Amino acid sequence: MSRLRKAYSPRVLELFEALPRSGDLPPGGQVVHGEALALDRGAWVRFEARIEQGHIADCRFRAWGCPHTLAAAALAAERLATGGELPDARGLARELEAPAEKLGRFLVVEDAIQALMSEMGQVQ
Amino acid sequence: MSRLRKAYSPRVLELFEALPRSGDLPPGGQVVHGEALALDRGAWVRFEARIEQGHIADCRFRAWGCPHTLAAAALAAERLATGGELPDARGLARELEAPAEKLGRFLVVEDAIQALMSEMGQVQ
Amino acid sequence: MPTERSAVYLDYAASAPLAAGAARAMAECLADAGQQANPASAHSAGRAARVRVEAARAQVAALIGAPPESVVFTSGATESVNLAVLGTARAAPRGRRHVVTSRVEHRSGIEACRQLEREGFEVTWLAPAPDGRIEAAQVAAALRDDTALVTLMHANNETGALTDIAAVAALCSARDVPFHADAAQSAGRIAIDAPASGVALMSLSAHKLGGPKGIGALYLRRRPRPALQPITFGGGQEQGLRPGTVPTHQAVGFGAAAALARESLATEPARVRALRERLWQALQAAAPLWRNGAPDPAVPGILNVGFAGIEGESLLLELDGRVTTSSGAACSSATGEPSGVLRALGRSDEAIQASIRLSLGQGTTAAEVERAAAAIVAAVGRLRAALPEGALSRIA
Amino acid sequence: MPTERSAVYLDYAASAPLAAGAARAMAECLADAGQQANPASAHSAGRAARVRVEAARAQVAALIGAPPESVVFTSGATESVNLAVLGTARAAPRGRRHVVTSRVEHRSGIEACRQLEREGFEVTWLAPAPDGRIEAAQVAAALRDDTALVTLMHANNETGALTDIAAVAALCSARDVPFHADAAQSAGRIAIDAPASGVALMSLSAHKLGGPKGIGALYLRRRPRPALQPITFGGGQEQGLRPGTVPTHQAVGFGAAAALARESLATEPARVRALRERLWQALQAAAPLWRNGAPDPAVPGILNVGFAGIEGESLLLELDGRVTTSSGAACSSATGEPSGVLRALGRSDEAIQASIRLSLGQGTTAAEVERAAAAIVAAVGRLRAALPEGALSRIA
Ligand SMILES: Cc1ncc(COP(=O)(O)O)c(C=O)c1O
Ligand SMILES: Cc1ncc(COP(=O)(O)O)c(C=O)c1O
Repeated sequence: MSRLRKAYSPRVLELFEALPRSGDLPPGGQVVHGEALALDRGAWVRFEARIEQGHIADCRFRAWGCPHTLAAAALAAERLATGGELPDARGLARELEAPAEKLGRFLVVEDAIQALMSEMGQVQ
Repeated sequence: MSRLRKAYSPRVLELFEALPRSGDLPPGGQVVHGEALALDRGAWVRFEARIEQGHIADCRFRAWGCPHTLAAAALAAERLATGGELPDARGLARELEAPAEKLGRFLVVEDAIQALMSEMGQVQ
Repeated sequence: MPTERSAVYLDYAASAPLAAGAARAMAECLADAGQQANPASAHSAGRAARVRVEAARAQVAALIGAPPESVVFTSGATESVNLAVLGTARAAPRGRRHVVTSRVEHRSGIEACRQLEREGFEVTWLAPAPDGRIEAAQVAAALRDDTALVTLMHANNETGALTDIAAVAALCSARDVPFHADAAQSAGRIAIDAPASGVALMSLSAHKLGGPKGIGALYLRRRPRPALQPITFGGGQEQGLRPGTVPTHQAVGFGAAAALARESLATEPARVRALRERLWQALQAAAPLWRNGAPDPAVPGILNVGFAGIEGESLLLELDGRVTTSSGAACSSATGEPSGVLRALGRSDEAIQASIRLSLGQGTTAAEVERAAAAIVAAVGRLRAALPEGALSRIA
Repeated sequence: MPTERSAVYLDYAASAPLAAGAARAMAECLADAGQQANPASAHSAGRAARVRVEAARAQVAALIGAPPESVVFTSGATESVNLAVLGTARAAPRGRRHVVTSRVEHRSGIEACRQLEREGFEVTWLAPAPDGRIEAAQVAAALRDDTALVTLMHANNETGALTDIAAVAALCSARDVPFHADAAQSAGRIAIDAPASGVALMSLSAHKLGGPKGIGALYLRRRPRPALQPITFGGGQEQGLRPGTVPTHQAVGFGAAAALARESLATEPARVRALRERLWQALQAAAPLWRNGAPDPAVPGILNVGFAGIEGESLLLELDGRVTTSSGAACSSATGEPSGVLRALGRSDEAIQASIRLSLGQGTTAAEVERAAAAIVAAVGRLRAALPEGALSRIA
C-alpha cells in the first residue's frame, strides 16, 4: 500500500474509491433533500432520499471535500438508505478512524442529515 | 605525490628529506659558529663552519623549525661551504618558492649567517 | 500479474531527483577513504578532500557565471536565505532599518523578514500583480534612504513567475542598497549570470537542480562586497561566514549536478517549457480550470492549475500512485496551511484548495506528460461527478 | 614494484571514516528514486522519505537513550552548538544575561559565546585544571541568579578530557538554568544517557561517529523543555526549530552510524582505550615526551602528546603517507592558530607546536598502532638529530 493511503483507514479508502450511493436517485416517488455547506471548514454535503410510507427507501449523496468527508457522506447515505441508526459526527469519526481535526467536517455531514430529517418531518 | 607534499616546492622537499650538511663538522681545524633564535617566529638556526685560509672550507647546520626553515638552513650551509654567493632571506624564499608568510623564518636564517660572518671577521 | 506502473513525478519544484552523475560522484566520494578526512585538516587526506570541495565550488560558481571565491557553501537555500537576509540587515549601517521584500517569498524569506520585524526593522511587503510578478517599479517606489536590504525571489516556487533581478539590482545599486535574490527555483533551470545581473547576494539550493538535499550556496558579489554578519559562529570555514565541517560528498554532488545542469541550459529550458504547455493543453479536457500565474516570464517547469469544484486533498489521493505532485507549496504542505502565494494573487481559499502545482524537469518526457494529463483528467472527472449542484461555479 | 602502504589514520577526532553500513544505507537511499522526494511533501513519495527520516531520528535518539521527539536534525555540531547557545541565551527570561562556559570549548562554542558578549551578555570563562578538566565545583562557584545558560563540552576534542555532565546538570537544574553539553566527541564513543544525565540540551555530530559530514543533531530535554529561539527561520520543519528540507540520505547515514556505534559500545571503549595506552607505551621510545591531558576520565580514543624539540609542521610532513594526524585541533588547523586548549592547560607556544593529537577509533587495529608508533619514533629521531644544542630542553 502506498504511503499516502496509509494516512487513511481501510474503510475511508474503500468508500472514497467506490463512492457508493453518490449521484442522483432514479426519478420518481417522493423525494426530500438535506444540505449543509461550510466552505471554510472544507465541506459541502447534500443528501437526497426517497420516502416510502414515512421511511427512507433510498438515499444518495453529493459532496465536495476531503476523502474523509466524501467517505463520511457515503457511509451516512448507506445508513440512511438501509434504516440503520442515524449517524452523528462522533460516530462517523469513530467508524472511519479519522483524526480529531476532521471532526468539523463530520459536523457538516451531521448538519446535512439533520436538514434531511427536518424536511422529512415537514412533508409528513 | 601526496597532497601535503604539494604545499612545498620540489627543492624544499628534496632538502627536507635529505637534510644535507645537518649535524656537526668532523673534529679539527678552526671553527666558527653563527646562531639565531626566534622561537616566537618558529625558527632556531645554528651554523658551524671550518675556516681555512680565511675562507669557509666546510659548513654544517642544526635547526628547529618548519620544513622551509630546515630546507633554507640546509641550502645556506651548502652555499657557505661551496663559496657561492651569500644567501639572504629574500633569495632563499625565491629559490625555495616559499609563501610570503615564511619570510620571518628566513630572516632568522639570514641572522644566523650574519652572526657566522661576524664571528669569522673577529677571528681573522 | 500486471506490473504497477510507477507514478509520474511532477514535483521538481519541491525536489528534483538526484542526477545520476551526481549520485555516482557522491558514491565514489563516500567509498573512497582517501576523501573522507576533514577538509580543514592540514594532512594529505584533508588536502585531498579540500581539492574536491574547491573543484565543486568552481562548478557551482560556473553555473551562475561567478568566480569560485564568491560562493559559500551552506546547508541549503533556507540557510542561504537566512544568512543573506538576517546577515545583511544586521550588518547594515546604523540608521538603515528598512527592508523591502514581497508577500510571495518562500517561507524562509518571509520568516527571516518577520524575525527582522521583531528586531525592530520596518519591512515593506510588496504585493504581486495578478500574474504573480513583482515589478521593478514597485521596488523603486519602496526604496527609502534608510533601506538596508531588498530581498526578492528570482523565480516563485509556486507559480514560476520571474522577477527582473537585473532591473531591481540596478535600482538598488544606484542607492547603495544590497539586493538579495533567492534563485533556488531558477538556478540550473534558466541561464543566470550573477555578476552581470548586479545582485549583491544570491541563494541556491542543490536539491532543486539535481543535487543532494542538505547543501546550498550563497553567492556574494566581489565588488562591492556586501557586509554580512554570520548567523552561526565557529571555525573560520567558508571565509568565516559559515562555520562547520564542509561535507565533501555533498559539495561533490552539488558540483556535479551544477555542471550537468549548466550543460543542459542550451536545450532544456525550451524542451521543458514545450512540455509544460503540452500539459496545459491536455488538461483543457478538465475544463473549467484556470492557471495561477502567467506562462511568461517564468521558469519553464512550473504549471500551477486550479480545477473548478475540486478539493486538493481528494485530488491528491485520487492521483496517488499515478502522479506525484503537490497541492500548495511543498514546503508548507507539511503544515497544511493554504498557499500564501496564491492568496497574494487574489485567489479565494476554495480556489487555492482546488489548485495543484505540477512541476516538470530534466527527467520529464512527453509520454509522462500525456500519462499524467490523462490521470488528472480522469481524477477530476470522477470527483466532479459527485459534486453538489452549484459547486462547480462556487469552488473556483 | 613495491606497493605503497596506506597511511595509518589516527585522526578520528577530526572526522571518523564513514562506517561501511552507513555508506551502504546512504547509497541505497540515493539510488532509490522512491526516497528522493521532499520529506515535507504530502504525497506517497514524500511520506516514504519521511518514514526513513523518522527511523533515523529514532536511531540517533537511541544512541543517547532519548525518545525520538527530543532530537532535532541540524547541519552538524557547529550548528547544534550555535542553536543551543545562541538560542537558549536569546530566549532566556529578561534579566538573565550571564553565561558560563570554559576556555577549552570547541571553536563553535567559543565563538557563539563571543557573539553573546557582543549582544550584551556577560560570559564567565572557566579555566581547566592542568589535566584539562573543568570541574563541577567551578560551575557551582560561577552560577549566579542571572545566569541564562551553562555550556560545556562533554569530551574535549584535543585532550579527550571528560566533564561530569550529570554533576553539572544537577547544579544547573537546582537553579533552573539550562545546561548544554557539546557531546560531539563523546557520543558513540562512550555510553551516554542524555535524559538520565539531566542535561537540557546536547549537541551531536554524525561524522565524528562514523556518519556523514554535514549532519548533526540537537537533543532537547522533554520536561522541562528548554526555551529556544531559532537561529534560522522558514518552513516549520524540525518542530519549528530548524527549517529547511531535511536531507533524507544524510539522516539515514547518521542513523545507521548511530545504530552501529550503539552496538559497539559494549566492547569498543575498552578496546580503543587499550590501544591508546599501547600507543603511549610504544611512543616512550621517543622520550623526552609528555602527555597533554590525563588518561582518565577521558574518551578512550584521544592521545595528545608532545615531543621535546619537535616542530609540528615538520613532524607532520615527515609523517605524511605514514600516519594521518593533526597538530593542534583539526578544526582550527585551517587557520594555523596554535591550540587554545593546550594554552589553557598552561603549555608554552613551543610546547604546543611540539604536540600532535593522535586519535583512534573503530577501525584502528593493534598492528596499525605499532606501525604508527614506529613511524613517529623514527620521524622524531630524524628531526632531533638536526636540532641545535639546547633545543631539547627549551622546546618542551
Ligand atoms: C524559492 C525557494 N527558496 C528557498 C527554498 C529552500 O530550499 P532548501 O530546501 O534548500 O532549504 C525553496 C525550496 O524549498 C524555494 O523554493
Ligand atoms: C567538541 C566539538 N564540537 C563541535 C564540533 C563541530 O562539529 P561539526 O564538524 O559537525 O560542525 C567538533 C568538531 O569539529 C567538536 O570536536
